[in-house]
This record gives sequence, C-alpha cells and structure tokens, in this order.
Amino acid sequence: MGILEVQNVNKHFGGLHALNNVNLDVIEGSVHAIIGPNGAGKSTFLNCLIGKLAPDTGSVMFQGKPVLGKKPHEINQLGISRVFQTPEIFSDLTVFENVMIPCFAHRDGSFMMNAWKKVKCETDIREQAEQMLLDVNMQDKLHMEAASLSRGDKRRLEMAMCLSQNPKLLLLDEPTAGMARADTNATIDLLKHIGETRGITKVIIEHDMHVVFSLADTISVLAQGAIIAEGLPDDIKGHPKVREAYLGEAEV
Amino acid sequence: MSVFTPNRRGLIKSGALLGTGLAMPTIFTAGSAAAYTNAPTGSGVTLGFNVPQSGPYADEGADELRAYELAVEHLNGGGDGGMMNTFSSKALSGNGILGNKVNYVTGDTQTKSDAARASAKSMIEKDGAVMITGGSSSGVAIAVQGLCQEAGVIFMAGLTHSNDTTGKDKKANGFRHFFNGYMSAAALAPVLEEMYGPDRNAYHLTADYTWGWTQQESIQAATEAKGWETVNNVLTPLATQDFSSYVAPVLNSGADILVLNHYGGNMINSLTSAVQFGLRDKQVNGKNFEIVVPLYSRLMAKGAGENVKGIFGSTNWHWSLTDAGSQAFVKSFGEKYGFPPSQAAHTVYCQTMLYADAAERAGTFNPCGIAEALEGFDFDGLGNGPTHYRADDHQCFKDVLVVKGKDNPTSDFDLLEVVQVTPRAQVEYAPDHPMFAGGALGKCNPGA
Amino acid sequence: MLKYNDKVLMIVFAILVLTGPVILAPFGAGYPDLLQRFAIFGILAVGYNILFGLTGYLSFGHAAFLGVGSYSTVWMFKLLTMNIIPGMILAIIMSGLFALLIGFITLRRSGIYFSILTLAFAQMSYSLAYSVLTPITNGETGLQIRLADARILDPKNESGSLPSTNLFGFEMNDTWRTTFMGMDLQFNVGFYVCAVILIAAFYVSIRIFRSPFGLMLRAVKTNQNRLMYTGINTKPYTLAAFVISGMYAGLAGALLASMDPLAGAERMQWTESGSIVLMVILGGAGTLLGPVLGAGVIKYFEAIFSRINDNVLHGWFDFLPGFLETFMVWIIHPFVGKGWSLTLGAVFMIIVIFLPGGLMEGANRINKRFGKQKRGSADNAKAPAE
Amino acid sequence: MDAIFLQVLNGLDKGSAYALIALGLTLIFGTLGVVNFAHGALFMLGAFCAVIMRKILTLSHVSLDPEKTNFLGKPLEIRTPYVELWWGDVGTWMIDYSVLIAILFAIPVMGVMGIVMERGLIKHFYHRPHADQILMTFGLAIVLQEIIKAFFGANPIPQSAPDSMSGAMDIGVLFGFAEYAVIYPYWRLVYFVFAAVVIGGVFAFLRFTTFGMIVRAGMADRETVGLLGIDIDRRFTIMFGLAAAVTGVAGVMYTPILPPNYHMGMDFLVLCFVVVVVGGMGSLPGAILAGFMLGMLESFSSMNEVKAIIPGIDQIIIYLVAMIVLLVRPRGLMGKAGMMED
Repeated sequence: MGILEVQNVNKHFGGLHALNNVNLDVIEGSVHAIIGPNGAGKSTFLNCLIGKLAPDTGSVMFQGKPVLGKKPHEINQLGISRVFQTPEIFSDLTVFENVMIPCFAHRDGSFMMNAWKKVKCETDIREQAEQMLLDVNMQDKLHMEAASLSRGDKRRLEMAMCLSQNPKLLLLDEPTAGMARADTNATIDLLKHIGETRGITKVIIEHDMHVVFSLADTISVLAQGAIIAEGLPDDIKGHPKVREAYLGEAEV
Repeated sequence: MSVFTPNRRGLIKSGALLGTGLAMPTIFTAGSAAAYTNAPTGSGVTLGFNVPQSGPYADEGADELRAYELAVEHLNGGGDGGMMNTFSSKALSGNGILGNKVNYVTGDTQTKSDAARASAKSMIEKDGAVMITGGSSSGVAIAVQGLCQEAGVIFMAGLTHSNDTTGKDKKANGFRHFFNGYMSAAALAPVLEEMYGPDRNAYHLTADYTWGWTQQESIQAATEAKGWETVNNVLTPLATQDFSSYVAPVLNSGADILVLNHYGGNMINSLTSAVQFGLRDKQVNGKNFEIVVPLYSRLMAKGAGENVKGIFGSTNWHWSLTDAGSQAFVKSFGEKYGFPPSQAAHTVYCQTMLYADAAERAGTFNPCGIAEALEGFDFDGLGNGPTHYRADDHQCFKDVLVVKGKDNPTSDFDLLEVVQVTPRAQVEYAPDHPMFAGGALGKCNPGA
Repeated sequence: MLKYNDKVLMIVFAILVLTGPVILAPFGAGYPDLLQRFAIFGILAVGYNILFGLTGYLSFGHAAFLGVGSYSTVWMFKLLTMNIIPGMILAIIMSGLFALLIGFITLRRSGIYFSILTLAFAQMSYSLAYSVLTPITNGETGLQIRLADARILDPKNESGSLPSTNLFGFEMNDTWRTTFMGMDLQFNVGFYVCAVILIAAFYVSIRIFRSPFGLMLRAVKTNQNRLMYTGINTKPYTLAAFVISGMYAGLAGALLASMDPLAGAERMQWTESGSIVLMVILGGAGTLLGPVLGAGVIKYFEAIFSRINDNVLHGWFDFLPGFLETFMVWIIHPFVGKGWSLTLGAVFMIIVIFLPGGLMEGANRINKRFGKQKRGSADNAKAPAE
Repeated sequence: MDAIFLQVLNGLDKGSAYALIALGLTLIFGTLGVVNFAHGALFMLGAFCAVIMRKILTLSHVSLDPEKTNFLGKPLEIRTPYVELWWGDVGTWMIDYSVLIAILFAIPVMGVMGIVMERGLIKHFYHRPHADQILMTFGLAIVLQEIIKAFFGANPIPQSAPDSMSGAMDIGVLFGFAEYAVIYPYWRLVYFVFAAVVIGGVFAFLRFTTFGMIVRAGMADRETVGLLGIDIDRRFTIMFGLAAAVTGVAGVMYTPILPPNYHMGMDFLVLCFVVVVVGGMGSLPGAILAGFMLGMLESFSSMNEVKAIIPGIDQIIIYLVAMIVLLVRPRGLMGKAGMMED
C-alpha cells in the first residue's frame, strides 16, 4: 500500500492524449522520481495531483482518501505540497512573511478569521518560521522582499515554504532547473537532509540525471503520456526502452 | 498651501471686495446673542448662490450666476438698476439691503442632492450666508430647501418645476417664484385643445423620476379634462441617451400626439429622435401627428436645434415679452453680457429682488420676518404681470407663457415665440389640491 | 511599511484628527460640514483600503454600500428615534448583508471582470433607487425625515420644526464657536462623533493590517495561486475583506445621514465609487494613512476649489498692479470655480505619473531626502492627517 | 410583428454604435494591454470634430440690417457664412454635408490625437498596474471633457444630417409589411451601414495586411514578436492612432442622432466597458457580438409589453446581462484565457 495511489488516469487536450492510463504507486517515506522527455506529460501529471487540472478518468488516492474533485487548498490540507518549476512565491512580501503563511495554513487550516491578534504576537509561528529559514540557510535574508532574491534563493524559499507545512507528500517540479552545479549540490543535500530528519515522501520530476540518481529510490519513466518503465535506479539505467526514449539524448 | 497667503492680505486691503471667499474670519463668539442664524454683524450681508456649475445643467447654472451678479450690482446701487426701477414695491434704494452692502458666495450643486447640500452647508456654516438661492432641478431644490429649514435660513428656489417643491415637500423657510407642472398643464391644455382639437389620443414619454411623474400627472389630468384620451404612458430611464426604442412604438400605437415629459438632455434627445422618426410628417386618424413638450427652456430649445420648430410648450418667462419690467431686465442683462437672459436667469433675479425687498419691508434679516413679509405679498413689474406670493404654500401665482418653437429664428436666441399669455386666474389651484397634498409648511425656523 | 511604531502613529493620528478644527481653519476648511466630510470619507477610504489596498480587488461598487447605509439610517430616524445609534447599527448590518450577497456573486471572478461586476451591481442599485424603488428611497428627491414620521421611541414633537439627530441628547449640529488669532474656530458635536469613530475605524484597520488575516489578504494580492496551493481557501478571505469594507462603507453612509438626515440616490452612482477609488490611490493604496489623506484632498478640492470665483481671485491678487492682477486672474480662472474638476483631473494624472505610490510615496520621498536621522511615524504624519 | 421588427432595427442601430466604440476600446486593450478610461472621451472628441467642422464652415461675414432690430433695439446682425459668400451653392452644399466632411477632418485629427496620447502618456504605463492605468486615463478623460466644456459649454449642440439623408423612409414595405407600418430614419440606416463598413474594414485590415498580421501576432504574444526583431512598439502606436480614429468617426457620425455634449464620453464609457467585458477583453469579434447583443436586448427591454411584466427592466438590463454572462462564461463570450485576471 503506497501513500499515493494513481490508477488509470487519462487526460486529453483536444486531440492530444496527454496522460494515457497512468498508474503510479508511491511508497511512504520514499523518493519517487518521474523522468521523461520534454512534453511527456510530467507537469500535467503533477497538475492533476494538486487539483489544478481535472483528469478525464481515473482515480487518485492519498492515504486511502480520494483526491480527485477536491479543490487545490483541500488537497494541500490533506498533506500534499508542491514546489513549482518557476518559483511561486509571494514576491511583494518579505521572506519571513512568505514562510509564516504556510505555517499559519498548517496550524489554522484553510480559513481562520484571525483579524485581531497581531502577527508579531504569534510567537509559535514566528519561531517555526525562523527555524525553517535557518534550516535552509536563509536566516540572514529574513526581512528582504522576496522579489529581490536571486533565482536560487527563490527556489530555496519556496522549498522552505512547502516544508514548513510539514507535508506528508512533497511534489518537486524540476527543483534544480537552471541552477549552477554548486547550488544543485546544495539542493540535493537539503533534500537528503529533509528526507532523513522528517521522513517526507517525495515525488520529483527532474531532467538532471545526476540529481535523479543521487536521490531517487524508485524511478518511473513517462513518455508520450504513458509510463513505459518503472523500477530501481539501476534497473532504469539499463532499460533499453528508456535509453531509446530518453537517456540517450539526455546524456549529451 | 501657500497659495492662500495673499488671500487675507488682499481681503483686508480691499474693503470693497464682494466675495468674502476663503478664510475670512466671521466674527462670531460662542453664545452670541443673535436671534437668528448668521445675523449680519458688520456692514455687509452675505447671500449664497448655489447653482450647478458642473454636470448637464451647467449652462443654466452659469446663466443664473450672471443674473445673480447683476442683481447684486443693482442692489448695491451699480448699473442701471434693472427691474428695481419697475418693481411695484419701492422699498429698495440701491444701498444694499437694510443699509448692508450685499456680498455673495458661489457654490456648485453638481445637480446632486448631496453635493448641493454640502455646498449650501458650507455657505451657511463658513461664509455666514443668511439666504441660499439657486438650483436647476427639483430634487436639488427640495433637498436644499429642507436643509435651509433646519439651519434657519431662507431658501429662494431657482429653477424648480416639480409640484412637490411647494406641494408635499413645502417648507416654511422656502419660497418659489418659478411655476410648476400643474400650472404648465393648466396653461397648455386650452391652447392645445384650440390648436389640435378636443378628440386627440396622447402618448406620454415620461422621465422616470419625481419631476417627470408630477409633470405627467398634471398634463394628463389637464388634457383629459379637455376631452383627450391618454393612450399610454411610458417611463424612460434618466440615463437614456438614444430614445429610438421608446419613440418607435409610438408610430403604430394609434396615438396622434406625443407628449415628452422630459427636461434637459433627456428632452433634447427624445425630441431629436421623435422628429427623426418622421412622427411630425405622419397622419394618424386623419389628423397631423403633433409633439408637445410641456416645459420648455431656451437653452434646451437651442440644444434641440431645428427640431423644436412649431412645437408647443410652456415657459415661465421669455425675453421677448414687452412689458416694462421684462424690457428693463433684458436691457441691463443684454448690455452687460451681450445676449438675452434665460428664464432661469429671470427667476433667480426676481427671487433675489423679492428677498431684498422683503428684508427692507420687514426691517430685519430674520427668516421669520422675511417670511411674513413675503407671505401674501402682491407685486408687479417683475416681468410676469401682477403676481401673488401665496401664504399657504409659498408658491408665486402669475401669468404663464405658452410658447412655440419659432419657424424662422433671426438669431441664436430667437428660438421661441410666445403664443399666448395665460392669465393667472386660469392656472390657480387650491392649496389642498390633491396633486399638492401630503406636506406641511411647518413653522418658520430662525435657527440660532 | 511595518517599520514605524503603531502606537506613535495612532497617537499622532488621534491628535491630528481631534485638533482638526484648529489645524484646518487657516486653510478655510475648518467648518463643521467639511470637517465631518473629511472624517466620514476618511472612514470610507480606510475601509475600502482593506479590500483594495490589501487584496488588490478593484471594486467599483462601494458607493452602493454607502447608499444602503444612508437609507437604513434615515429609515431608523423615521421609524424609531433620532438617536444615531440604532441607525448606525442597522446600517452596518444591512450593508454587511448586502456586501455578503454581492461579494458572494462577484468574487467568483477576479481582475477587471470583478470590477465590472461590482460596477454593474452599483449601477443597478442606483437606477432602481432613482426610479422603481422610490417608495423606499424617495427617488430623485432623496429620503428625508418629516414631521409626520412615527419615531416611536422619541417623545412627541410639538415644536413644529424637524428634530435634530443626536447621540443621547447631544445634538449633531451643535457648534461651539470661538475666535482665535483672527481665525473662526468651530467645534462641532457631529464632527467629534465622526472623529472618534474615524479614530476607532483607523485603529481597527491597523489591527487588521497587522493580523494574520491581513497577511493572508496581502498574500492574495501578490500571488493568489500560491496561496491556494498552500492550503488556504482564498474565497472566504476575500469575501470577509469585501464584507468588512462594505460595512465600513455602510458606517460612513450612516454617519453621512446622521450629520445631515437625507439620503440621495446619487450617492450610489458609479462615479461616486470611482471617487472612492481615486481617494485611496491618490493617498497611496495599501498604506495606512494614505487613504485618509486622499479622501481629505479630494473633498477639499470639491468643497473649496469649486467655490473660488473671480471675485475671490481678484481679492487674492489685489496687491498686484492692475494689468498683472487681471492677468493672474485670467490664468487661474479656468482651474477654479466651475473648472475645479479640471484641476482634479490634472492632479490625478500628475500624481499617477510622478508618484505611483500616491501622496504617501511623496511624503516618504521627502522624508528620505531631508530627515534620514528622524525615522518613524512622526515623519509620516507630517502631512496633514486629514 | 411590426413592433418587433422596429425594435430589431433599433437594436441593430444601437448595437452598431456600441460595437464601434467597443471595437476601438478592445483594440487598444488587446494590442497594448491598457485599460483606457479615456476612451469615452475619444468618442466625445470625435463628436466635437463635427461641431468644430460646422463652426468652421459657418464662420460668417457679419452685416447689419438697419430695418430689423435685435433684442436690445440695435440693428440686427445678419450672418452669412463665408463659404456661401465665396462659392454660393457649393458653400451651402458644404454646410449641409458638414457631418460627412467632418469625417475627413476627424480621421487625421483623431489619429494624431491617439498617437500623441500613446507616445506622451500611455507608453509610460504599459508595465504599471491596471489600477494606475485606470486612474491616469480617468484623469485624462476628466481633463479632456473639462477643456471641451470650457470652450463649448455644457449644453448639447445640435448637428443635423444632410438634407438628403434626414427624414424617415418606409423600410417596412421592403420586408412585406403594410405601408407606413415600419418607418425608420434614413440617418440611422446610414449609421448602420457605415458601422458595418468600418468594422469590416478593420477586420480586413487586420486579416489581410502584413501590418495587421504582425499586430495580431503581437496581440497573441508580444514578447515573441519583439524577439523577432520587429518594431512592434511603433506598430502599436499606429494601432492606437487607428483605434482613436475609428472611435472618433463613430462619434462624428453619431452627432445627428445625439446632439453632442461634453459629458457624453462618460455616459458611454461604462456602457462600452460592459460591452467589451461581456465580449471578452481583447477579443474583437467578441466586442462586436456583445455590442449587437446588448443593443438588441436594450431595445427589446424597453418595449411596453416587457416593461409591463418587469417594471424598470430597461434601467438595468445591460448590467443584468453583463452579470449573467460573466458568471456563466468567466471570460466573457469570446475572451481568451489569462487576460486581465491578475
């Protein structure tokens, strides 16, 4: 029994069969990578998981509860958090405020009419957020406006935001895309660190095979909307279909 | 804010200054013993001219302001004296009012009740005005009249034609010289009967607000009394621009008269549409189709251009009248501004004169004294023949003009011709007439 | 924005508001009606800022809530009592309910679609109030109190004149006048009622700004999607903000009617909503003081500039030689009196072009240039608070 | 039946005015992404081009008629327009056709006006929030209308259609109705045809010219076209001029139907925003469709039979429809995803 069970999910865009009978089982506590060439349907798949898109058919169960048909915020409140390909942060707010918001969401639920107490007096939330920023090494940027951060810092911030909700399942959409090698390594370390201390299940979409093979416990390969292979990293490395569809070109 | 620094120096330097303007200290102390609001303490008395300066009636407001300035000039002994010379009461002598030089302040009503009241309030609270006058629509007049009643100053209404102003919304501190919907209808109906015959079918288009309703009610009652039938009455939204969809159905409704109970922009647009649809070239029931506009004004006629030719309506006053008062007024207005005054200008000039005269005769600016002097006052020489200010509802009774759009105008101002001067007796009504019932004057309020 | 100390800001604000009749007298604005308007529209702008400044939802329908508040209050004056408290309570409840209904429908859309939906609602309310709903609103004339009204809680009125609105016996139009250094000072009960409520409303808005709720609203403005994927249901947040700002507008409407018991339909026109938007943007959307400042500037223009006629101009420039005086009057004439809206339009353009953050940004720039050492609220409050 | 046919005509006529104004507005929005609250003012300025043209044509030589007197008892001034004095009948004909001549005048004037507006003001607002754009253009609209008021006053100024096109025709006969059952003014029919031609012209221009293609591509994705090295900014400036000219001539042609006054722009502004939003921001066919749909509905809702069922429906129909459309179709009838939802 996986924490996330996806069965026979289909999605059409007009004539395009974007997801074709996708099945996926994510084991609790593992890191599950999804790889595939551009346009294979990876992001579409994630969008279906978080309620941004509604699949045509199929079912998605999270911890035995159905996910489909729920609104994005309800899905998040179940414990699924997502890091986007281009960082989605609150760019007009400070770094600290950015992290406090998910802390509130985690503590107070999807809506709470907390209009009188000052944010300043919410000590537990503040401590939590400070700790989180310490964890991602951003404690010196607490009061900077998020918009003024570097690209790498924005990604780290977004990751911090997702982590501070203490999600059960973290979806990462190309967390290292466009990063320099040093930053990539730092991110890998961070993700590993999280894995060890918090035991969060992760689904990760990635092009960078270095990242995939240093993190993943299981790898699924998506091509033209269908899962063409699934297995341990070593199995996938040698899988002929995968080489043909994907790895051959990726290692250029 | 340094813009305002030259202000006070300038004021002090020029004692002869008319406008009191900004930041002029009104010398009042707490617990002043004045018996009424804004009793003049120096040698001047301040009047508040509250007219529309923005919005659709801004031109009428501008004309009213011109007349006010002229009236103030005459009251202070300047100019040729205008209608002061022809006015039957000789209490005014050109030395201001009760020896007080007349100053004035101006404000913008924006043709909105709220803005008009705010403007009037600031005149009363800040500038110390003892009388507020002006306005070019009934909603505003009624709103400001109510305010003046509460504040304890006199309100001399400007152009307001709704029955309600001196009907269900009448106030002890408010006075109206202008005529009203009922009088328009009473003056028009006989002329219409004579011109178009007694068996006519009228179709009404009515502006969908209070004035429109009272106007329509009045004209329907008056024409039905002469034998006309009312085929339909359609209410049109105030904001309507293009009246085509209201005018088009008239063609085949069986009606042979269209009555446009509209004013201002509404009237200009509806009349333009009606003429464009060829209504006036039509024959219905063997008769020529005709259009009637119960309330006319020269400015509106100008806006409708060619379309007004031959169309009947009523008006309070017109510059082509030949009595001495009208001529004196047209002469002094025309020489000062280069064109003849409108009916709005005339009525506000008269109101200012009547107020000043009443104050002279009463010997005080106390609103109660002035009200007493105006109530039941009979006068002549202000352009409308012998006139009576009725005590019961503070409405003036005078002759009403029935006019027609002129076929061959000789100038931009020569758009209407007077068809008949309907004598006062014919337009009078009892104070408790059902169209005017429901209100009470209350008691005069001197404020303070 | 979070830098300065709220307590100092609050105290300075309260002092400035309460001494308004003295501070504003030299500018010719120290008379009760205008002072009341400053305070009332200040409340309105502060409320609107909770919606627009925090969430970025641009509503063109707030004039409708103002109108609903006024009508409810005048009806209370007619039916119950001239005491303003019941009217105010009913106004807040009614405008809140109305805002709940409208917000529930319109908040299903965002961006300009939301703006147009609110505009449509406001225009419908206005059109109906002006015509079909006349039995409730008294249409063109506006709803007013009459001698014959029931007023079941008040003692019978025998005086023959209309009663005044009051707060437990203190009449709103009572004014204590005095002359101080050649200035006419007027201390009016109504103004102080409005002022106290403004200060309270301002305090509430500070609390909302500083609360987690306010933080969520600001997050809605910057990235609504992220907020949804962070497990926050944005709809109740925006709806709550919409209702709160609608209630502020209703309260402002109630005060308008309490100071002057008449409710006109024009209050609900879209251009009135537009002028609320202008007040907030002019002052600085999303700032605390800005909206109050913007409301003051616009009302000042409307009340003072529209009343400057040629006589007043001649008075100003009387000290100049004749031809120069005429010249100056000729230059300024188109911008004052009936040209006041021209000046207003030009001021909007200039402010938006050169000071996108509104007057508050201007104040901050001046502040930065001149007083780096004196940071904090004292500087922000430098510009007149109203 | 004839009543319904009449309202269909009225609807088409109103619709063509709405569609024309909305066309310019949505063109500006679609190409430049600017919410232009000064658009109504452009319509008003167009209408005043007609007023100015007539004023120019009727500039008069003044002579005195000693036999007649004016209101002050002085000799009456006789005004003879110079064009009549110089060219006789041709001059009279020119005055008669001043509305049509004004179109030739309005196209360059409004075009230049639009370009100046874009280069001078709008340009600086492309990357500013919509609220700023609204405030600035709203301020501009007030300034423009106040300037017109200062010169022409607040009262409407009547403009007549040429003699040969005024009056009404019995259009019903053509459609098999009884004689005199359906009479419709010539000028409104002319307006309808004119609107159809202008709308067709704009569509053809965008569809078949290279310029139009680039602009359409720019509407779809501004940055990509910019990357291709095409000077899209200059083309957008011209587009703004074009939109202003289209709106301007719509105003010119409308003057015989509605005597122009200084605040007519504000009166039409809300309406054409509703039209554009109902059609879908930035969608040209949407604006046309919504314009005709709202014109038609407005006409039908003002029929007595309809008003008898729902009193006051004609006051609110436009807003009611706008609301229903927006709630059912989030982006208007033909709107694109992502437009104006931030």
